[in-house]
Amino acid sequence: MELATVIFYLIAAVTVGSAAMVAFSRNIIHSAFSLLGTFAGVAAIYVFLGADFVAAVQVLIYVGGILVLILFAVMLTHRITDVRITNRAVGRIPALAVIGVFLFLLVQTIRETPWQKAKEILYSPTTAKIGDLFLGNYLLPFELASLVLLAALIGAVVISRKELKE
Amino acid sequence: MDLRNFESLKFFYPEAILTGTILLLVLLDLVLRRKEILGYIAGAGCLLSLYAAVELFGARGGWLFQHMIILDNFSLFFKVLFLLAALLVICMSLDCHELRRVHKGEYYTVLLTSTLGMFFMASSSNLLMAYLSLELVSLTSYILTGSLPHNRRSTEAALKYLIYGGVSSGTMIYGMSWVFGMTGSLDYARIGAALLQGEVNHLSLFMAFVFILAGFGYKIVFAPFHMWSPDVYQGAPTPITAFLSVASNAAGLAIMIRFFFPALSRLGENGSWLFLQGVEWPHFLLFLSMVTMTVGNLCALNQQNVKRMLAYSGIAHAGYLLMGLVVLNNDGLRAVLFYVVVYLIMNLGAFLVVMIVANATGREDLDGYHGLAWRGAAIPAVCMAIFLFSLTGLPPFAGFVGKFFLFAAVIRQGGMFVLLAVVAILNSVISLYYYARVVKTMFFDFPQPGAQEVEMTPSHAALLGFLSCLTIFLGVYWGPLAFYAEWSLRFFVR
Amino acid sequence: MAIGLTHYLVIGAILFSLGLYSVLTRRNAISILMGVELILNGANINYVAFSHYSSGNVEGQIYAIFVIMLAAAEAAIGLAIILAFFQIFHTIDVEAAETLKE
Amino acid sequence: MDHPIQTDYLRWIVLLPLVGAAVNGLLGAVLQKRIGKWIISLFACAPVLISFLLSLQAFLDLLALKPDERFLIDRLYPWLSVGSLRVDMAFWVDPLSAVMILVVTGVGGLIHIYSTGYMREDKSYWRYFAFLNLFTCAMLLLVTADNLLLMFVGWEGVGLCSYALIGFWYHDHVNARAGNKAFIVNRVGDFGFVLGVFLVFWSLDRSGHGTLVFREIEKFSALLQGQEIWGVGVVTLVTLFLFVGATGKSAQIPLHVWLPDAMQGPTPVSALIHAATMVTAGVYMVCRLHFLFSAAPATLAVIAAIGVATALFSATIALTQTDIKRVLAYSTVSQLGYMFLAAGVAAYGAAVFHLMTHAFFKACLFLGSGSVIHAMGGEQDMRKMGGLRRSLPYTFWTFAVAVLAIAGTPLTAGFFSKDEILWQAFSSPHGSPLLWVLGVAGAGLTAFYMFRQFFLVFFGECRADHHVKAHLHESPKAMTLPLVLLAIGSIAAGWIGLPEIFGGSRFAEWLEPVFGAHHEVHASGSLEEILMALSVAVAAAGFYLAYLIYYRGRLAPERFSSLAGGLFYRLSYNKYYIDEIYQFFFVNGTLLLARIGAWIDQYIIDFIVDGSAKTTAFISWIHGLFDNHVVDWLVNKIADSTFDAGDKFRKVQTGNINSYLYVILGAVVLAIIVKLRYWS
Amino acid sequence: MTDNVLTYMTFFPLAGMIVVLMLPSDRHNLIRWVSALFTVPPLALGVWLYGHFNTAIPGLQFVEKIPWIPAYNINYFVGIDGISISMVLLTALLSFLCIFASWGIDKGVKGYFALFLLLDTGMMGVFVALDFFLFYVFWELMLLPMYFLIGVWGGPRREYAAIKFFLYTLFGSVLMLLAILALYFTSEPHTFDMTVLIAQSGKYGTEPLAIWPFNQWGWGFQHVVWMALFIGFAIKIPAFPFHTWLPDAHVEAPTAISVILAGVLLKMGTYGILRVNFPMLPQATADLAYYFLGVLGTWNIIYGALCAMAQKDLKKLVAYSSVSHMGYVMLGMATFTPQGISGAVLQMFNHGTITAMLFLLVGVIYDRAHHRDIEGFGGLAAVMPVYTGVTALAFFASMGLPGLSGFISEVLVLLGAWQKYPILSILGASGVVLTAGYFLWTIQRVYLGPTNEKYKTLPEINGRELFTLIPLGIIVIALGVYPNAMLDLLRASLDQLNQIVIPHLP
Repeated sequence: MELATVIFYLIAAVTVGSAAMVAFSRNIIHSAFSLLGTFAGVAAIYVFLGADFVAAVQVLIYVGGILVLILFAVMLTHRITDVRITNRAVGRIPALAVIGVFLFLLVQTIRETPWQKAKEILYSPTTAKIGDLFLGNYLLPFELASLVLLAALIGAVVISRKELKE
Repeated sequence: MDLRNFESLKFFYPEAILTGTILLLVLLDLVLRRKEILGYIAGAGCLLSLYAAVELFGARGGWLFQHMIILDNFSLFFKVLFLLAALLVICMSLDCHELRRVHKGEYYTVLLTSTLGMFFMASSSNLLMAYLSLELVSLTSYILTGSLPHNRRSTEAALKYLIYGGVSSGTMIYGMSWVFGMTGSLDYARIGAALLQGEVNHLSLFMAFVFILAGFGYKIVFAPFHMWSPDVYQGAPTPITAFLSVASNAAGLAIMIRFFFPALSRLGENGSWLFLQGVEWPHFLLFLSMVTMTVGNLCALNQQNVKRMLAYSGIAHAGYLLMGLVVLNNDGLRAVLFYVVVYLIMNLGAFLVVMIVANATGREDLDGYHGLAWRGAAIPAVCMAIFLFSLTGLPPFAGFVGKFFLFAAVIRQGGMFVLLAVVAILNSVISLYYYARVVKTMFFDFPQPGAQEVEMTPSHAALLGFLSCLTIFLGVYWGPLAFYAEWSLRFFVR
Repeated sequence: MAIGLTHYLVIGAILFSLGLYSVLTRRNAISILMGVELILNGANINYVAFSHYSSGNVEGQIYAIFVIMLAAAEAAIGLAIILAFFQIFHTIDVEAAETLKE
Repeated sequence: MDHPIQTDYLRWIVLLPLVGAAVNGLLGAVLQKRIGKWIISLFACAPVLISFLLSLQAFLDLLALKPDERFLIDRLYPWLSVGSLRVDMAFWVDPLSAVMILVVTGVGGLIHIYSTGYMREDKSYWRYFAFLNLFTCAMLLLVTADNLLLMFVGWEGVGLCSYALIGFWYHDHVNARAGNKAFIVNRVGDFGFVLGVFLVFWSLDRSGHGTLVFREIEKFSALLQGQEIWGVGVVTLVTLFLFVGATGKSAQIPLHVWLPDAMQGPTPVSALIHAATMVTAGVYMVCRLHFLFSAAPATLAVIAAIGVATALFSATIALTQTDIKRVLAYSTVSQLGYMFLAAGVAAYGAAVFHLMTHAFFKACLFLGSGSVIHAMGGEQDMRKMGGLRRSLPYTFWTFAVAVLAIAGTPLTAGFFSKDEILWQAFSSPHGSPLLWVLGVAGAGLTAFYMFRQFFLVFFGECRADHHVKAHLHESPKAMTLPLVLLAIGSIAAGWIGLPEIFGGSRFAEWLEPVFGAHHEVHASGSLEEILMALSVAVAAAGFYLAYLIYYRGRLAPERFSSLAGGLFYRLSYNKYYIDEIYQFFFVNGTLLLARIGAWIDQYIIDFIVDGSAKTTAFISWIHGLFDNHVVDWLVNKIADSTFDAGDKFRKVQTGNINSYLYVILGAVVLAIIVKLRYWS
Repeated sequence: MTDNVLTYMTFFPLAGMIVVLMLPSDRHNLIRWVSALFTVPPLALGVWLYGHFNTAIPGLQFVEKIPWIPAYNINYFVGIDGISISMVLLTALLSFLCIFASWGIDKGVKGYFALFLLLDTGMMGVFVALDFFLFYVFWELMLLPMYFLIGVWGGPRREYAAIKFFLYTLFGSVLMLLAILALYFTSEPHTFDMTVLIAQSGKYGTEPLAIWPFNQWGWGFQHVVWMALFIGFAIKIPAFPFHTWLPDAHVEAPTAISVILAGVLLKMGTYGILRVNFPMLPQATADLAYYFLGVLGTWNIIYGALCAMAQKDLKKLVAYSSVSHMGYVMLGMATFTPQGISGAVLQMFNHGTITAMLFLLVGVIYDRAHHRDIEGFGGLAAVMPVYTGVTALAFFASMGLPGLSGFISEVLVLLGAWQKYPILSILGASGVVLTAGYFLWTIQRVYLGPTNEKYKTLPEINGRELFTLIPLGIIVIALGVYPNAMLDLLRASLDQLNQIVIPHLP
């Protein structure tokens, strides 16, 4: 077995394992920190797939942004001193059953589907290419994304701001 | 016509104007003291954009921005529709007691952003654009829903909406990723071409569609993706509920038609669409349509809250709208387009009355409507009756013509679709029951002693009058609108 | 067995399923949001993998970048809403949300 | 025959009374108050008298014609013309209807005059005469109509007036109820009548001659021969249907029950409607359509049987009745039975002859009894009368004449007509000795109960209380004059129809163009004489028995009434319980059906409809339940009980995000599975 | 003016509605008189129509046809023939009279009269429309005002009655809509024009449909469409078992509305069958008429009469009598004989006038005694003789007494029925006995007998009430004496109608 394969399985195990922790952990802090593992693992997978820029974005935004936000939210809404911070989950067995069937179906379908095959498999840096596309073909989405972020910004302000005095 | 980025700008006026207005609002919010003016500015922006959109009528259709969006009659139709909805909702918001404590600047900004997002939903020709625009609309919708500060219902609704939206869009992009994987492209046209010639695994295609449908369905509000809507509609401020129930619904339809019809099917003879082999799209939608209208109507039966009832009725109407998609032909689509316009008018009208009553009494439950007609609010009561009967589908109101087209499309197709028509009929009858219950409460029950008088502002009266006259007018003379709907079916792509 | 497209897709599917599982079982709004993030990551793996194996161009990667961006925006709004919710209800258990029902 | 003479005065015979009725009906209340009762009397009596004169004119006109051409017609306008159905508003007079209009207007006129005296005190004088005139109009319409449908108009019209006049004193529920009974029983008969009309029309229409005009039916009646429906000859069925109508109107078994109750009306009404005219409409109708009946021997047999049965049956009831008018009522039923007996043996002339003579003597009897009641201050129970011959001389003598007539005393009208019937019953091809025997027995009973009444009322000691006794007085002129005239008629009317042995019947001769040649079996004259003598003897025996019991008091009535433990007496006294049986089976049965129908309507049908509504509501409830309970229940119950046992079982509610998501995911999975299972 | 008679007749009341809406709402008398004024022109034009109607032409007259929505081949197309003229006259007359019968309304006067005038337009429109789309619009248009008129101005259970009426009728009419669409798409070119659809009647196939369970019954397109239309119309008639809305609606509705309901609205059902089912789907008509018109009609006659007999409420009794009498119309239509079908149409008119009288009369007594319990009266004849007289006239007309109009139509129906279905005719005729039974019983209980002390002082019927009754009374008598006045109008058209169906009879 090649080293790459071993590393792949390792990363896959980390990703899936920490994702499972997120899903199953009874402690929300544990969940939140496990999410870190998932995000990192996914970033590593991106590297495996030759998507260096995406991997970087993944680390920057997910790990640096979203995860911190989530942790803040957890802190703000829970007393840290509480030994066992509840992360209540209910109805696991039926959920497991449904999800199990679902996953089975997904995997079966994935295996049977003849996916499109690329002519060549590239392992070149993608940053420049992506940058070009952002200012070329994908200019509109790129600009639109800025609007989305603006809206999100305003939205976060609107929702968390105190109300107007009459 | 396939335009590059800068060339595209001259066909981009409606969006550009709207974007400009949004930015202007953000700036003016900082400067202006009298925030009421912002509403008028937003309205003016919409009007300007509307003008620009109408100016574009007759322009040769084509791809803009490197195949990102499409300019065609279909997208123009929906743009006009969204602008009308936004305009009306802005008019409603100007005098809404619920929104007194809301920061107007942000409110209108977000509202217009949402409208802009819908523009892109109707015109996107790329999976990425579709996702982006859908998310834009979703995010702004969460904000609008939760815009009432320190309001239990509003915040709760926003939270539910958020979770729902997150899951739905996640599911949708998962589905989209499969489509991407199967075709190697994000562009509708190329996806369509690839699917038509390539070896397609029916099962994975179907699964991808089902996932994508979760995203669209949650916007259109059809079963089983409908369950958020009653809670959200009830919790959101009334103008926003009106906006969501009409514009967001229409945007969902637009994106769905845009995605499934021109992209994933090809035009057959006599204006019918042939769908890809192996995806039992009609059967599936037929079933969904039946379930949706039935569930919506049955749940609406016993609602005590009028807003919630209208939410369920919205679900039922989503079911009726699906009838038009089921038959997979231009007849059906024309009916859908027609009905969307009509639905906009009557549903907005109904919510306007709900708002007027809530303004005066602070109540949204049915008991607040006791003897409305006899409490100085004869005009809102009569208008409400008109809107509700129109929603039922009674002539001479516009809702009848809309339903008529839908039925016509279905009946014409014959066969198993007749079953759908019969189910729809039974549903109409059921729906009459709960609509008539509101009418009954307004007219047949006499006000309890001490009930508040209901008054309304002249602007509301004018708006009501306009909407109800339009409802009747379109019920009697609907040729032009039908023509407009027909005209809007000229897709550029394929 | 060489590592191929299917492996990545399966990881994506597992993340997707685990995300759905969280969403289904969690009562805590933040946990549900985390579940949504898992779903998005699952989808993203698909995009990048397809970009690599199927299309041979970077469209999929761009899609993934947008997804990450939007996830951030959604997380921002989502957490703002959750905090507002917490202020009113003093919990983020979604079962506490019982104002809206028929 | 095909071109009867068109006249323009026949319509007035019918319409004049209508004018009277309209004036009195619409303006009567005002006129009576402003001007007085005399103006009402004028508007009431004058039209009828003028009608009588016009009828005489018609009679004379007929007389002036050759026997075969004796038709007058007055066509007004086409009344109903739809498809092949063409019915004119047309009146005609032929020898048969000439007799009828003379009787109706003549006897009717007398009764009008009588009524002006009898009803003088009544507050609703105008209403009485309005209906009486309306009745006259309807009756005249009935007898002069030239087609079946128009006849039916009169047929129902007389029923309506009968109803209104029976219940004239509507303040008493008994009267109102009697009116209802009469109307409804008549309706049952009419039901048969219209079916007969339909059948005859369509049977003729089949050969392209659909018509309801009498002359044309007669002309084409041969076409009906051989046609069958439901395995029965059309002619038989038509005649049976029509005869059902006749039994209703003419109070034959089994529809005879209304007539005795009809005596609740004012006595002149009983005389006019329930003795002289309306009740004979059935007989008239049978005679009018004799050509059909003659062609249906089976029907004839039925008619004869029912006629004789009715005659005998009601005579037995009359034996024990104590109400003066009730006796007469049953006697009327009985006499009508004789008429049907005659018709049933195809002796239509005899039937009409008896009809005419009966009109005289029965009207006389009724009016006489009215006079008695008037004198007794409204008392009708014969047991409280007696010895009235001194105080009411006119009444007594006229009554006596009429009693003699009805009992069949030789040389009175009743004798001739009844004898004719009995002879025909014996000798006609359709007759039989049995019919004769039964008829004679009935005649004996008739003599008995009539004399019983006669003796009870006019002889012996007065059993009334002294108040009544003090007020006993003869009736005014307006009442006695008609009595006298009718009494004369009761004798003289018979003389125009003498039996063969006394020189032959002018009457039969007159009717010959209608009924065809008198196909009488010319048995030896001596047989007729013997039979006649026998019947007289039987009548005399009846008289003698009554004389013994009620005049001489030699025999106690109890000797008869206690026979067989009083069984016969009770049966007869209680009219064989027919009313009770009908009440039980038909009236209560219908009401029961009605209640069942209403119940079904209220509960079953609405239940089904409401039920579907409820089901819808139920489904929506279930859906809510599913939403509220099942999904959450599955989630919560299973989860809480297994893993989170410490967590309290929360109250389930909607608005639960997780359960919503379950639905979505479940649906997606389901869709995929369905897809895999069915469409792969 | 004379070119657009029907348009004027139809839309005058609508103009009246707009005028009434603009009047100040507290000027009650002004509103009443204005409303009355706007019902006069239709009546006057109706009389004019009666005079100028050419009885020799079987086809349409006074036709107006203007394109409405050309893209869908929808026209404003009105006209009358022998089938509709009697209904048009009836509508004009009853609308006019009912304005006066509504004089006593004093709650929401403006709304009442405005809705009433709208109702008038709707009703008139249904009878003159020759375009199916237009027909449907008018058909439904009339529902709304009716719903409000019952629901707002009705009796104690008005809400229940109104919604029941509404739901039933809507159910039927939506089913009808499907049938209309099916016909539209079968025609070539697609059209809603009834005359064209009739001309194309041969196109509608009868080969068994592939839809379960119709293929089991061997039902074809025609039959299925026929059934859909029939149910829509049967609910209006109302035919058993769709009739239960009627007693409720009648009992709760205000007097004038009951009159309209029974007088005009019920006729729409039978009119629709004659106008649509007969000529457009002749084969299905020939196949199904016996069961769904003949047998069901007879059942209606008997069942309605039995139900009427058991009622304690005077108005309900009259309502059930309508069920019974409309049965004659159905039976008559099923016969395809000139007599039967003429009788049916005549019965429609006669029932309209007679039952209008009955409801007006019930209204009179209800206004005075404030209840309608049959057992609660007694001896009214002594207190209110004129009223009793008019009631008797109406009752006798209703029970088919010869000389009055009801007799003519019933006898024609039964006569016509005898030729085809003697048994039904016999059963139907037995309904006559039952009818007499319950009416006489009612007369006895309400008007005869000792006077009820409570009602010794009831005022006699007044001039306004008599004004509404007398024209009807005159018509009832006049048509009994000279029925050709109406039959002449119908003859040609109905004969033609029969000729369409008869060739298809088995």
